[in-house]
Amino acid sequence: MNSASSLLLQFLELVTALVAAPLLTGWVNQCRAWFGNRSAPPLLQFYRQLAKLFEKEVVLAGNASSLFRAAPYLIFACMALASMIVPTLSTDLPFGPAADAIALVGIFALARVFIALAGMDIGTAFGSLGARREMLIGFLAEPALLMVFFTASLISHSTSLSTIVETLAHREFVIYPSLAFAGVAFTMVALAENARIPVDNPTTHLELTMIHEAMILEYSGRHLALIEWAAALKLYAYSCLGLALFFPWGIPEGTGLASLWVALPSLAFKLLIGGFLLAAIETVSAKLRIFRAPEFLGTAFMLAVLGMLVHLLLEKAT
Amino acid sequence: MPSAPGFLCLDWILSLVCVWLAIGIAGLFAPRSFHYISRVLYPLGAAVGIALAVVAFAALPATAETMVLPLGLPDLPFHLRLDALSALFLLLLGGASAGISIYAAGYLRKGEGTAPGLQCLEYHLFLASMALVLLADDAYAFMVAWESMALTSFFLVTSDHRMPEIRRAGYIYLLIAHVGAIGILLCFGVLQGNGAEGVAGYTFAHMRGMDHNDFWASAAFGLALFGFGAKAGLLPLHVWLPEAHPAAPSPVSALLSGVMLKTAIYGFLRVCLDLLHHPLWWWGVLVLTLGLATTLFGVVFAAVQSDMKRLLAYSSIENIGLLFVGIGLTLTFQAFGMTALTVLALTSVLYHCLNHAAFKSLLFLVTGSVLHATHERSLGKLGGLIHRMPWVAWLALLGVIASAGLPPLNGFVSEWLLLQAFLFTPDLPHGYINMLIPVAAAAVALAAALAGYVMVKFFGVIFLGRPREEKLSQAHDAGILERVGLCWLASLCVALGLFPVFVIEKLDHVTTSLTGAGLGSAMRANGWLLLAPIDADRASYEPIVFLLCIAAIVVAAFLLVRRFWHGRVRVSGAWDCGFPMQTVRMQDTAEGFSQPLRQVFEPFYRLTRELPGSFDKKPMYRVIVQDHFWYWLYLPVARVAELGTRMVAFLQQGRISIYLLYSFVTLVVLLFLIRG
Amino acid sequence: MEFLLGLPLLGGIVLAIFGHRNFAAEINSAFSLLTLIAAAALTVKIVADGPQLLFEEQFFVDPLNVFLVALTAFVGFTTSLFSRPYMRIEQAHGRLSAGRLRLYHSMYQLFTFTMLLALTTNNMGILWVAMEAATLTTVLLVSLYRTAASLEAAWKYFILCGVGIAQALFGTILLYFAAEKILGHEGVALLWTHLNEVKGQLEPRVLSLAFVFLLVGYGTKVGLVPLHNWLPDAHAEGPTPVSAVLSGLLLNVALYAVVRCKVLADGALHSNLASLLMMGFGLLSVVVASFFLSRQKDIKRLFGYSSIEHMGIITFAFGMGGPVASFAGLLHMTVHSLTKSAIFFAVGHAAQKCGSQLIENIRGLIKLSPTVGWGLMLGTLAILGMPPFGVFASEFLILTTAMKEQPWATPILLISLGVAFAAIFGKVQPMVFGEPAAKRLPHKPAMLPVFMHLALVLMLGLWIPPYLAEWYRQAAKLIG
Amino acid sequence: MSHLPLYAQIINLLAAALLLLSFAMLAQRRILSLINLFMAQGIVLCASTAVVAAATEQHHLYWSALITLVLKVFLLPWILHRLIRRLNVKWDIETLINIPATMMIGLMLVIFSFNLALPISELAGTITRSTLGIAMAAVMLAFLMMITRSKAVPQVIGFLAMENGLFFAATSATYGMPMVVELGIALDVLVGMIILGVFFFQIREQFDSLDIRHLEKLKED
Repeated sequence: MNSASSLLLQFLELVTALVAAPLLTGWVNQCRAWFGNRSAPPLLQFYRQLAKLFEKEVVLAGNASSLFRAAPYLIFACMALASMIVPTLSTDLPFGPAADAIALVGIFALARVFIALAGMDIGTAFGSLGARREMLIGFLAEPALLMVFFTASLISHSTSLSTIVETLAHREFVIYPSLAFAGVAFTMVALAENARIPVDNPTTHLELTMIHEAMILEYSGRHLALIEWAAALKLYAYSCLGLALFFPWGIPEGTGLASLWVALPSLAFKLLIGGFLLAAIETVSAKLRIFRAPEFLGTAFMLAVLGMLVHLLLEKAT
Repeated sequence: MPSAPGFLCLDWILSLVCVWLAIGIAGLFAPRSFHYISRVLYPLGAAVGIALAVVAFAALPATAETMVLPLGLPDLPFHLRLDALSALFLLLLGGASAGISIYAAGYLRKGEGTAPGLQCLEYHLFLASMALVLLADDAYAFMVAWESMALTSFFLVTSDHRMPEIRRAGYIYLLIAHVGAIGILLCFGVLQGNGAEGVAGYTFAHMRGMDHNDFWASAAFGLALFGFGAKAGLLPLHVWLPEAHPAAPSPVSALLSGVMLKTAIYGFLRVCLDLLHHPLWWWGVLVLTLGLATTLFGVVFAAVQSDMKRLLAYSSIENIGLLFVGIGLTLTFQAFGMTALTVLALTSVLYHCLNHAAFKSLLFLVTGSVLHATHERSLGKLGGLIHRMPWVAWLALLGVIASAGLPPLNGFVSEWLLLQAFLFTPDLPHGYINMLIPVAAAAVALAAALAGYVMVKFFGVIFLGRPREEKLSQAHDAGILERVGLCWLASLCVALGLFPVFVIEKLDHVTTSLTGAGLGSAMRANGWLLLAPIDADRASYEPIVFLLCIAAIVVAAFLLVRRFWHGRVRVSGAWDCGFPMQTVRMQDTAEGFSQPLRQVFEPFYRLTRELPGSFDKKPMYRVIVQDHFWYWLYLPVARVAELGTRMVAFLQQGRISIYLLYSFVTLVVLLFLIRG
Repeated sequence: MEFLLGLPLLGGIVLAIFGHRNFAAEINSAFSLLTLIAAAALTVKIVADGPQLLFEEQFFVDPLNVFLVALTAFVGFTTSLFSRPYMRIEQAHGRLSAGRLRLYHSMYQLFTFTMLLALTTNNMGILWVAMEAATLTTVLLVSLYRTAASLEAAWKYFILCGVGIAQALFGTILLYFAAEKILGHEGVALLWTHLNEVKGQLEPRVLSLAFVFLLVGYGTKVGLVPLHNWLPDAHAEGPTPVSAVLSGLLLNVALYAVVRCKVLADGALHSNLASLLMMGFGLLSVVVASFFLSRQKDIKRLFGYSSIEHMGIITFAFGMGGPVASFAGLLHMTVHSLTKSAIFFAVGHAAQKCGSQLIENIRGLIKLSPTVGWGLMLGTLAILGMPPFGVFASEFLILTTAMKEQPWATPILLISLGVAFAAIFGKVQPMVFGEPAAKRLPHKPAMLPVFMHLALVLMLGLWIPPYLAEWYRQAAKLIG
Repeated sequence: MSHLPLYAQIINLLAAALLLLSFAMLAQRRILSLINLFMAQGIVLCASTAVVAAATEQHHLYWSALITLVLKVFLLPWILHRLIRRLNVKWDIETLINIPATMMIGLMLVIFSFNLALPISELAGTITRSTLGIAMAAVMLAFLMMITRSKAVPQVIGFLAMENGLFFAATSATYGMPMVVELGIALDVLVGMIILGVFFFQIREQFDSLDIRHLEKLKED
């Protein structure tokens, strides 16, 4: 725990995440609307939604257990922590060492387990269906993500995100073919994990298609708000992660608040591009049947492992 | 021999073991008096367990102590030795058994299976023999303790011997255990080497001194792998495990899975790292691959079980696989003389031993409570128990998180260490292994993720949702003694999860004694909070900070929501997309929940589906998942043996002339042979 | 010494007269007890002041045979204790008449006498005579029930063992033929002690021939495959006490004879022919017997085959030779005869309780009578080489030594031990556990001998008294 | 041969006779004549023992000759005769292997045992060295006979014939065993014979025949 400034930076990261996550989601939705040339919802739509949900009272199913009520807070906390750890504004974060890449995967897994349990808690057909599918996606996405991290950390001989970013961003520029594989794999995982087409469709309540929605059907009011916010945070965290791994330039090394003047704009810019691309992918691809999803993620898994092999094969010298 | 004056740790431990024996025998005096046994003897045993743990903990840093008992063979009395490794596993035994015994005290019911007194005897003999296995310092003492362990546990497993399938389970268990034991015995026969002077060559001290050429060393290694693998449930010798664990009473299953499997790990470590000094690199690779196969097999099968104890048994197989993966890495690293990594891998193995002992015993005890509350073992008939038995449910949740390998509990730490060990392999001077390792790492990651799936199924189907049967509504929570036992194990899970640095510092004594180096020195530099095996900016993990962050955010979020908005709640029926009629039958059963996995991993299983016809009056859907190994390995072996018996039967045709002919021919042939 | 041989002989005669009275069983036990005391006295004497020759060298007692004498007397005594209630019940069930009982008692004593004679004599010829006499007495015992099956068994037993023993006689003649050139054809040429002194000069050719004949001859009585065919029948069809002494004692005595001959052969041949032959026979017996086990339907037959298996193990051990292996062999002899006789006691009671000795008719003994059930279970586990019983100790030594000296043999042993375990345990477990098949019969079993034996075996597994160990060591030294 | 002393020649002659008798028994079908052949063997045995005794002033051999005479010439044949009269089994039609084949095997056995015994008898200290081979041959032939016969009585006779061979080896090859041994042997043979006699009746009343092919119940199915 070095200086007050880095603590401040850490706090800033959290705040940025909390603020920017809904914006990002909003931006993605806007882009999707443009692609499907519909009239886009305003950028701040997500904030309004949250506010409304917080206002509403919670309608709780009769046999909901306390786990059901605790889950939203936990999930929200996990996602917030995740977006705190990912280096966006600076690389030396006091809480950085608390969790390295592997632990980060752990955080996501923790959140997933809790949301799945919450989905099963009420005991409706949809809830358990969603939980089942979510775990199915998870058990394939998780190792793939881990493999992506492994590739990166093989390059930088470290699993701590800050070090990875420093290695990639601030050493002399080297082209890593393995990272290309890893990047593709990561994108696929990110799509799956954030309940995006082609794996899931956040905007429908069709029994056949829903995964994430099916689990949170029973949530309402502030609980639902927290979960939605957590989902947005997750998207944000993943995006930042991708940026940090594959486009780390512009994340300053030093502490010093001065560096923020570089960091914030570059982050915003990269997020805009990222969101746009995400929307583009979603538009051009079609929703998969649920049992195609394993194949999709299996491909991602394979690509990630290939990435590692490629690294061991080609880049051993580096 | 340490010349420390007075009462050594070894003496303490020995006397504690004797107390266990005494308790067991005391059980025989009043075999039917229920209160005497459940309220006096078992708690006493638990106290002994704690004492054992304390002494072993004190013995960890001490130098090795040895002792010779006036028992055993004439030239080969029982040698005992207490070094760091055995101290660690004794600590494990004591800690786990304390919780299990106190739970058993509450768990015991009248009129189940064998007389409680007899069961008490077997139980404590089992504990004592495990302790002796860990202390033994010569082949004979080890084998005696080892087989007594198998025997007592067999009687415990079959304590409800009226059911044929339980007898069958016990039979398979004892058979495989015995064959494995013969393997171990032959392994010692090899280790003792040729220079041995008579019986005195069977002491471990002598074996340590021996130096074998590659062939004999590999033979010993192979036999050890066979023998200890059979006990640990390594593929393809795992079949007894999913049979025996469900058959046993829950505390016994907890002991079997939590502690006894670890004795196999202990033996394997003892032989490979202590008695055999120079592992060959391919040993490591072999163990690694077997471990991976076991891990994947175990978890994939665990996912489709619909009997909660079988599910846990398969998950034990998975964890054993992980342990062997770690051992494989250790051996490989040691073969290439990379000490730092050897230590890392070994630490992860030892750590995971402790973790698995804690959370798996906890989960098995939980199934015990559920069993008593509902008399139901099939997941498909449970559900919604979190309302009826909150204590068990919340403690079970801890165990589930731990065993799913999620932060911040203990399962995650060892998994994290293992993955770290994988990450540093590229420095290996061997190309193929380098290529193999990523795949292995991927498989481990996959297994870990699947474990999450399994655990969600376990917890969700048992405790969440709505009760699938009417009778569940009068389920009752665990009694006070049971709660104490569960809490003890759960707190172990939490402690192991939150203070890894402290634990690893203790593990150092073991790693130093086995490989001559430790992690702790490097880590103590970074302070108590930070777990950084190599150095802080290579990899680090701070469970406490992690937990505090999450807690802080949760609290903050809660308070803020309350502060700015409100906490109003209206209770009503479930919405469920406005779906009109909802029955409890519409929830996922165990089979339903694992259906995606059955599709993904179809080739792994031997599936037999019974689908309803179109016009069934009462349609019935059943799917039976079986193990290929029965049909690929065991039944063929049985068939071969059967063939052999049929062949020898020709010798005994009952005709006396033929018999005379036999002896005549024998005589002539022998005469012919010696003519030369 | 005189008492040792005189008492059972006297007992035989006495019981031939009073054997049908209902106090005959007590007389029987009393004589056995006296014999045991005499044996103990002799043992003490030998342990105190070394080997000795008696009656102008006709008798020779050294550690090797004195421990067998003690064992024989002990098991003989416990068996007589067991047979007292057992035979009463048999009589009550009308399977035996008083006359038969008389025959049984007197033959039992005579049988003990012949065995003790065979053990203590110094004269190879007398040894042969005693073995033959033992055969004759046991033939009568096996055919005691006079059922078709028992007659057939006795007939086979008689013919096969008679022929085998005849081979042994030819071997003895050859031995004499070789020895008389050195020792002259006075009586001494057949005295083992003298032969042992001059064994170096005996003509190897003749000795090898002689050893083959002796091995085939006495091996038939040991029950080595492929000369074993009489054994399961005789064990299954005789009365249970007889089965107990047959596999507990007679086999040991026959093996003792083989070992004595092996000592001479080794001395004369300067080659490991004898060892090879014995190891070969031993392994063959172990393998074949263990594969036979899983086909058995009759419980006594099952354990008969298990006796063959164990005799094979012991023969293998003696074949390997060396201090450790011979030590283990002797130890295994002891524990095997103790355990196996204990098992037969338990089996006898079980069969009486369920009124059948077919395995599928015996179920849930632990409910019918816990002592019998546990006795059978523990005995079985002991005989299967489960520690902490003594059988494990000897098997441990034998296997590890084999791993060291004859590694090629260990896979065979591993497989056969596994098969044997699977077979026997798979058959005994449902007999002991599970739901009882028959209703319990009134009479209470005499389990004292069973648990006495098992306790001894247990002790030998955990702690061998030093003098006993010393004694084994001397004997092992004699065998070499 | 010529320079051999007379009694040696006699003994060889008797040995040859013994072998011949064994062959005859092997070939013989009728039980009665089997018994007679057995008696003849006894006579030969007794004679040879006496000759050996006379040749080498070993007086205990006279005793054994006497025992042989009593036991094998009078007692056992008498018992056997009584038995078969009581059990009226006269015929023993079928053998398991037909006679000529048996003879061929027997011939091979004789050759085998001869060149087995040849090197040994070289170093025998006795004058009648060559008889050892014949004794062994006789034993083998008796063994073969026991194998081939399917009725109880001939089997027993084969058993006794084997005993004869052994006895012959004992006396003529090695000038007889010590007296006590021979007494023991004789006693055993006698007792065994009596027990067998008892057996015959019981087997008879159990299976109402002495065909030992009824005795094949106990086996592994």
